[in-house]
Amino acid sequence: MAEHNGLDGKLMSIGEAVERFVADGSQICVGGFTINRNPMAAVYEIARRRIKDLHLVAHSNGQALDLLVGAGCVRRLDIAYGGNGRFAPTCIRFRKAVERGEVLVEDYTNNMMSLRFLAGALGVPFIPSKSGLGTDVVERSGFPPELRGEKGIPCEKVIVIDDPFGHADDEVVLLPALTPDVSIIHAQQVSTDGTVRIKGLTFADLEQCKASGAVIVTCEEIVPEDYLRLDPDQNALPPFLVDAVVVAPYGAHPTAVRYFYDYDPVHLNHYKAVAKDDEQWAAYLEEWVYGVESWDAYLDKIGGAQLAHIRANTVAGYAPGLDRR
Amino acid sequence: MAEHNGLDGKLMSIGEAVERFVADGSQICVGGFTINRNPMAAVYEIARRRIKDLHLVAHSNGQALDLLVGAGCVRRLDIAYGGNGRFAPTCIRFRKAVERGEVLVEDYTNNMMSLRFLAGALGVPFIPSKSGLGTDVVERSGFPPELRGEKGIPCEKVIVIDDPFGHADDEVVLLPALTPDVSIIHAQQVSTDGTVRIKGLTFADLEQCKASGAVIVTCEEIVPEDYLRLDPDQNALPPFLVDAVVVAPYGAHPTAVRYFYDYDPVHLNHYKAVAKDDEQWAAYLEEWVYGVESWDAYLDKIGGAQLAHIRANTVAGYAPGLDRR
Amino acid sequence: MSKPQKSAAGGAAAAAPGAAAAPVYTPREMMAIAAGRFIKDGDVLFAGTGVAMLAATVAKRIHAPQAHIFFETGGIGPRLEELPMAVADPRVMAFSNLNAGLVEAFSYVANRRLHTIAFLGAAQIDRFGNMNSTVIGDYLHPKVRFSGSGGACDAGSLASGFIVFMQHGVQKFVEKLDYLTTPGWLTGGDSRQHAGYRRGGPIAVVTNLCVLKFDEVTHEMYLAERYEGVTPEHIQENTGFPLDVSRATVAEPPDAEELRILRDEVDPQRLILG
Amino acid sequence: MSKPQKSAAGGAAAAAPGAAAAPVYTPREMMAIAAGRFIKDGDVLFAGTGVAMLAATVAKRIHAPQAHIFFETGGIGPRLEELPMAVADPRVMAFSNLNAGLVEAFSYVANRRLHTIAFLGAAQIDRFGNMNSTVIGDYLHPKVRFSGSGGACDAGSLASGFIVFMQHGVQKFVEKLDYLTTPGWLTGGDSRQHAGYRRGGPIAVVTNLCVLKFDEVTHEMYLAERYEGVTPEHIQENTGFPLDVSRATVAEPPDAEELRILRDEVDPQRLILG
Repeated sequence: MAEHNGLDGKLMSIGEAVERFVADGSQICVGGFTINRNPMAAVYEIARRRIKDLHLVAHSNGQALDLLVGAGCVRRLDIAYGGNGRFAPTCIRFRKAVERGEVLVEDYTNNMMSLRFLAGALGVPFIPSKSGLGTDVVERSGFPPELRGEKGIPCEKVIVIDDPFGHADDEVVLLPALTPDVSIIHAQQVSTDGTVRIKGLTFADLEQCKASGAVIVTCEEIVPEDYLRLDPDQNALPPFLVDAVVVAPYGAHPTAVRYFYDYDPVHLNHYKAVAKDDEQWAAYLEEWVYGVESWDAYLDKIGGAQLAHIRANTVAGYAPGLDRR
Repeated sequence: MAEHNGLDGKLMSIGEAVERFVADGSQICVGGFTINRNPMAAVYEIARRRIKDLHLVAHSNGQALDLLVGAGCVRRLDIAYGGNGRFAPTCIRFRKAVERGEVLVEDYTNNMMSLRFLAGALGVPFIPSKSGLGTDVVERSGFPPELRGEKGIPCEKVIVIDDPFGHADDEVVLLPALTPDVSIIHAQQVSTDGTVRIKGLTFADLEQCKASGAVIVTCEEIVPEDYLRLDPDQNALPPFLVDAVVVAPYGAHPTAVRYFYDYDPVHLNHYKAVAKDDEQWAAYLEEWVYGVESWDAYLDKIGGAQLAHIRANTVAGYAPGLDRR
Repeated sequence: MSKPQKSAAGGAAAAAPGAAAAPVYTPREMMAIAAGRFIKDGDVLFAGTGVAMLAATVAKRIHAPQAHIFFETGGIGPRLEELPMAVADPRVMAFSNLNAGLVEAFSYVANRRLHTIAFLGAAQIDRFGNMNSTVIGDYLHPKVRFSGSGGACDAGSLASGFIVFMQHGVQKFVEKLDYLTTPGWLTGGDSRQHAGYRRGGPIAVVTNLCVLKFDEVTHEMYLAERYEGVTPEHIQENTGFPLDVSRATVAEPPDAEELRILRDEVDPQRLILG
Repeated sequence: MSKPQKSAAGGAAAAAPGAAAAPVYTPREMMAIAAGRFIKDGDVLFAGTGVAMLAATVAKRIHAPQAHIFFETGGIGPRLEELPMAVADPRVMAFSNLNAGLVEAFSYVANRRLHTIAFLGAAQIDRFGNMNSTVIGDYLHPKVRFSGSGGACDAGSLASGFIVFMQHGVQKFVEKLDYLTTPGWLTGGDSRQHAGYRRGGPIAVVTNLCVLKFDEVTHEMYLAERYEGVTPEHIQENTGFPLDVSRATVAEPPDAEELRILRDEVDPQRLILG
């Protein structure tokens, strides 16, 4: 089989990738979880382009979620958790936006959202779950009835049925599949033929990509096809599921990427401080989003020393001893 | 966290493992697929002990399936495929047993069987599929009605419903979950704390183990806990899902184990030849099953030279140039 | 790194010295130790961040070495040489048994073979251990929005049982939840089973004042152990529904070894101990 | 390694020399080449063992370099430096794009974004391309038992389309299947869509005599291409139902380059070519 450059037509800048695959009103999902492997270079680009009315479908994509909501890009949200671990028990701009009625929220759980992505990946219209029976997660919907039937919004939030294989008291929650327009994930490596390798937890990234109509992968580095083919057990996505590949070193900052860098407590704490105040938040967006021309410029603003501090130890995969308070 | 020997009480001989976890009438499943990573040391042990009336639930576990059926251990069979690739388009003893009415067969498909294991692993009673609509796989059942309701046999083979989230012509096949009594798999490595590593395709091994009431893992070798913890992305099962660990070098012979050995065309062709004739088959069982005291004795009968021929090349993971006709 | 200066006595806000006996410890330390005592060897522990992580780690180092800690993100059995700041912290993927994803992690929560115990927190809890971590006020026009379920509803639904951490107060222990995020014993009695659950339910609520359990028949919350120096009256005053305090004993305080492990080995940076 | 000695002409049993033009080739070689021609660049190919593997590999080396081959076992995009003897052969996991499992592999078959083409065989096929690979005779008391579906029913249900390999004969091309394992066009017309399928269906049947396709409206099988030297009458005689032969052309025979790649690069051991 001849070697061929499988990245032909796929390798592009983050601007081009967002331009081509993310539009006002798109239903999108992002990879990662709270402070890990969020595709932040793509998220900042979406915010910079002031894309709006997104329907973000998320489990717990904390930092990406909060920036997209805080920048006013999101109108609808299927979500399990709007938090960022110890850095923000509730994501701050998310909280304000919901309290102000700026976003419509449909609450699910992490298991439900990952199963909804799985159903989309399997090509089935729904998937059963035993979570949430008798709770308001199942009983109450945040989306108004008039949205039902619109693209990307199921006719019911969930449907509770009696298990047709079971007995009395065997209720099951049916969760509607998710099939977003586009998934954006950040990976450690993409090969020259478009295969994706993720190290560490994959969260629901793989289910998301398989369920989506298009996939953008930002990555720390491009590596030779032969290198990833030497240990195919470690690879996460095949070339035929990847539409755009973007080289974005530190592209998940301020969230962590195993074996490359830890999360950045300095920036996360700064973010937390300014997010609490509307004026300071507007200034943050000017300074870090609209006023930054490129991801390189963003990294220059973070500064070399801080990137050195958070660099991952080769064996541990994070930055041992990093001051995380 | 103190180091502790997590294999205490789990490390045992194949005889002990089978004695403890496999009984007449058990519902069991085996790992691997056709000519790869079938847990043959365990299968020969089950045959040797003349365990009977097993309900084997399988996707395409060719070699293990055929030996268990051929040795008269199996009474009921949920199955997708009774074949062994180019070595046996239809498994020979399986074919004879079905034609003679010695086993009851419920036909599913590979996707259905792997999804049924997945449902069992997820802890949900069923899972939907778009496979098989309008086919006899969905329309016809091989199990008689009087078996319905017995342990391990669902009240219906499948149930076809209209997608409650969908429109007209949105039929969906609901597949009942599988929760076997025991799964037996063969892995390359188990660590001293009971973590399992599988190299190469995992088939449905992981879903099977998560769905089962007990798990036996036979393995090529035991390795230090610290070794498997250095790259946890490559590990397949956590210690808390493993009940018995058996060291069985070449324990999948005559099927292949990536990075250890290829399948054995000599033995598979011999098997194919003798399986066609009832007398020769009886002689095979005497010679290779009942007349063999231990797995070591089995390997001696195969012979050192043949094991050398099938040894896997370090890079390719199989035996390049092996005469496979 | 600040030294602990107050005993467990006196509740969340007050620091009234009530316990005469050494060693001195904070309410948060008492909570971690009290919760850790519920963990049995061999348990499979679904941990979040915060005090839950301390409880699980201390228990594993003291009396439950064969307990397994895992995270909803898919980190299974990490060494935790440093404390994670979130369940997706790269520290939950380092030197672990295996690294997986959410679907797999929740399959372990639900696994019928495993005794899975979850640690959860919430904004509100009711007398049957149902919890709210979604909103205060009207759901469609909330006064306060919280994070939402995350995996809490799932763990409450699927695990063998769960243990709750709460700061005591009438805003938190309420007669009626504003939103039922995580199923406890629902309306008590057999209602959880009739709703379709196969197992699980809250085992205990560990607060800065006391440990609460649930009656085996009615599944109503009652006071099981009050920390030394804390009165039943003080606990009732901080609880928004009537509490049976008749069965209460005084909790065993942390011993020196428990405190040493907690402070020196588990959280030397005092990331969670504060 | 035996040299090919007969042309494609004359059907499965006979080896009557009918084709005058060089190069000489076997029916099996013609089948592999004819099927490979249906593959478009960028297709995602669900391959079994046997002739399907040859067709896919030849196509990829000749006109569809960006086609991706994968196996139901989870081997995605292997280099295939040696031919696998089964879909679980360790050769499908060597130097692949990635190694997964069955659940993942079938999710690729079903993926709405991908143009997935499956290669299937069977014991029986009917005029609508439905197939039987389960039993001959009564299902509950079969005269002959075959392997069963494997992934065939799934590929027939979920893929964008499928191509069938068959040896021609009245026992195989039948009026009524003994068991419907794999859905083709069901009862023709729109019946496949009404049954709940979103896409897919048989594209062509490649036999040792000819290539058959399906009418776009009725979805009935018709003779599209007969191999050189094979008469329509011979094909009809070997088909158990009436066949529209009015649209038939003569198939382009394999050229020297196609045969060279097939014989020297793809199957030098003649494991499948025989």
